[in-house]
Amino acid sequence: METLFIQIKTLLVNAAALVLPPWGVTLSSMIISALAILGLGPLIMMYLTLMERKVLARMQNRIGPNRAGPWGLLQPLADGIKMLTKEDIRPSAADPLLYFLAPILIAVPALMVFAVIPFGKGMTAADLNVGVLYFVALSSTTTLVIFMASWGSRNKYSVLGGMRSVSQMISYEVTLVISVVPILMAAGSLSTQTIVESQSGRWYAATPWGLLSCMIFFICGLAECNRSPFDLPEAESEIVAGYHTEYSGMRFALFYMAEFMNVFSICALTVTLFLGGWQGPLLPSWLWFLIKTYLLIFIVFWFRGTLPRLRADHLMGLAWKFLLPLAVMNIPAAAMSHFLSEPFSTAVPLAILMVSVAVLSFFNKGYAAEKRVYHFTD
Amino acid sequence: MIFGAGILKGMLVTLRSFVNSYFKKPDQGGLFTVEYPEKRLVAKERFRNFPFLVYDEKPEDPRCVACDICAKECPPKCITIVRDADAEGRPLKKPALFDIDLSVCMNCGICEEACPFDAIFMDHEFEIAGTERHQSLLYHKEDLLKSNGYFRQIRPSDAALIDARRKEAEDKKKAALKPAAPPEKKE
Amino acid sequence: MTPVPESHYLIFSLILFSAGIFGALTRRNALGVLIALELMLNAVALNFVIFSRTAPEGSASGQVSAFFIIALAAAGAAAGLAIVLAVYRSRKSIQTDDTNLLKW
Amino acid sequence: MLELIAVKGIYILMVFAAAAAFASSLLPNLFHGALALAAVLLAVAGLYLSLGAEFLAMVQILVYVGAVMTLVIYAVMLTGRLEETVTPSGRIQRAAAGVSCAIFFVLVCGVLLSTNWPAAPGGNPLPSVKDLGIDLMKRHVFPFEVLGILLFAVLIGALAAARREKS
Repeated sequence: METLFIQIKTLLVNAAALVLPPWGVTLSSMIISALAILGLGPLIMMYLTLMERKVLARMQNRIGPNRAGPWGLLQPLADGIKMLTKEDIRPSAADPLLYFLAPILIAVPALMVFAVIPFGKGMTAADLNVGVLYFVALSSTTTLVIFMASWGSRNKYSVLGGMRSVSQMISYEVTLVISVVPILMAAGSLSTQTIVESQSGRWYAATPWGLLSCMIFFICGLAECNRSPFDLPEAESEIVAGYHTEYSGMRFALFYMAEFMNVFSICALTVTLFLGGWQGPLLPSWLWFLIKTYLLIFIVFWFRGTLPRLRADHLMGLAWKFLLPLAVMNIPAAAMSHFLSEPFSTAVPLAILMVSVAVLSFFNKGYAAEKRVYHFTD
Repeated sequence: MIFGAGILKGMLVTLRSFVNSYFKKPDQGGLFTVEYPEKRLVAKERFRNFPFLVYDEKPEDPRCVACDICAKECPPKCITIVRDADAEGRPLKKPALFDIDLSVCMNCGICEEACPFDAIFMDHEFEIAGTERHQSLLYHKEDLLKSNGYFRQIRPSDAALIDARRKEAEDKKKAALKPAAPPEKKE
Repeated sequence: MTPVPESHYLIFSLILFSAGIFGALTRRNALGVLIALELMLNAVALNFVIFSRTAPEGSASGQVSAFFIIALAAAGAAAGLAIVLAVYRSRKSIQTDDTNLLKW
Repeated sequence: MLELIAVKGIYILMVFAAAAAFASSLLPNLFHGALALAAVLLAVAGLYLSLGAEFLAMVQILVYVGAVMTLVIYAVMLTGRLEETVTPSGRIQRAAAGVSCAIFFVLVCGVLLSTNWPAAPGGNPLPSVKDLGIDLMKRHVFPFEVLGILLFAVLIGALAAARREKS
């Protein structure tokens, strides 16, 4: 079980070795990994849509999709067929090239980041030694594609959504990168596989600085993939659907797919960096990884089911005035824990972080909601 | 007063309803969805949808006497009645044609209230979708006629009341059969 | 590791640089000039990386210089865009021909 | 064989990047020009990878494509109207610029090809990310700090310049 997927791959590569020259075997090994990822992406997206609808429904005391197949398991397929057969509309004023390219290009980084995610022991498609940076760099290119989509479809709602999306992504990206720094310092590597291996003793989320880092990273990740409560770019009550207002059918499905794959990859990276990746007792490593990732995805949907959308100035305020200083303060805290011995290595970072949270909360008091007085209750 | 306490509180609410939806009964905060085509809620007795005609023994003799009161009272004017006549052309006390256009009917129940002969009542039937827009929703006498037994079944307490009243009137009529003028039913 | 000869890389970066010069000379839009400048800066950074592979100074220095160039380009872009926005706000145009006053 | 494919890939990347570079200078629509520049930057990041500079390639994508290009496009969208961001330039200006570019290209090309570049024997070993970090923090720490101050100054300067004056 442990090496199930690796064995399958070896089997395929060995089969290829019978007919192909040595260089072809290397190539086919790469292609098998790539195809696995390419197949995984849409599959993940399809079943995340179902999971989201189910979870949200249960939180609202509904049942959710249950018509197509048992427990609605065929619902994603039905949706896919619907999307495929829908009319493909192109606004006459749209920029043809940009409008055509944007949905394709948005899926590319979303799929490419899967290459560095360690799905299990030795199950990283490409164990780059700059893995984390690769992830962040590729997901940052999404902003350009969103610009292409919003500007290319010549719709004011698209442009508004694109502007919102980009300003939000830029703001949170800074915090996202800084929040990873303590982990990189502790692991001494940018490779995701090494980071997971360095957590064999203790998860980084089990340390005060790691926990804070994890929370900041997760919140910023949510904002990066425009998930609720940071879904201002797609705020349907204000700007229709944001940058994909003008898209329909399969093009829209590609945007949707990219969004869900981003959710998955952010959760997977959070697991990799902070929650011990595929480390875990008894069960096979890839199963542990998937369990942890899906728990985090559940939390994402849970947020969606609970929290209302942030106001634009609160969104920016949260990033720049609270999370960013906190992430910066986290770096010296993590360094302290590295250089101090045991009782202090937890206590001192904890003290630093608590003081900084208190100070930041004090300075951000203006954002706190006023205590409401309900005149006609009680 | 702790930072984010409100968020945690809200998260707990949704988590509770998520968990309850799997493990609790509807009255304890669980799912109260009834999956309609397979399961259905029992309709309340006074639930009213579209009207139907009642007959006592056989469909050829409906209670309806084609008095046209319901057709006149009907706010959207969806009832059409043509009185039947015998071979010599004398009018009979029963309808030759009784059509209700259910696409026009607004389920108000005024016909039921207006009928002095307890002949028209509101039905519980609501699944009347058809593949065609005009003819499938135009119900004729044959479609509308249902037995008193059916009426007792869907609205037992109303049926008991009405049956008792009718029986009383019948008895009175029988008792007064010797005097010349049969007493008309009042109200 | 790279079987592509260095000179090909160099000529490629020269092409980038020439394209950048052409853009900087012909664009009338201040942002267009900025885009061309970024192109030129990138060509230079590429040159540093190319030379870092063979130069006797050691390989890290070249990459670090390229790193500095990238950071400088980011700084330049940020400052330039702020200026462009300020100019646009006061003159309602970002044509370089229109910014002909030394003082506002 | 794999190496041959890789070499072909590098040349294709170069041709693509060169075409995109000219597009970014020539396209009348500034938005398209900016996107072409983004394509150039991505292709150059690919070339960095081919030269073994992985860290730099990632920084290039992160900083250039993710941040600088986004800023530029943001500015294009803010300053131009939605319909047209086209700005023509004079024919004579174009011709003069083209000629001077061509002359520059030919001259520098000649210099490039005729110079015998000093080379470390056998080429330098590829620096790891750790080497880069150590180099940055030891040998180049002064420029690094100056760069930090510069970025800080730019941050404040940009805020001050772009800020709307209260009226």
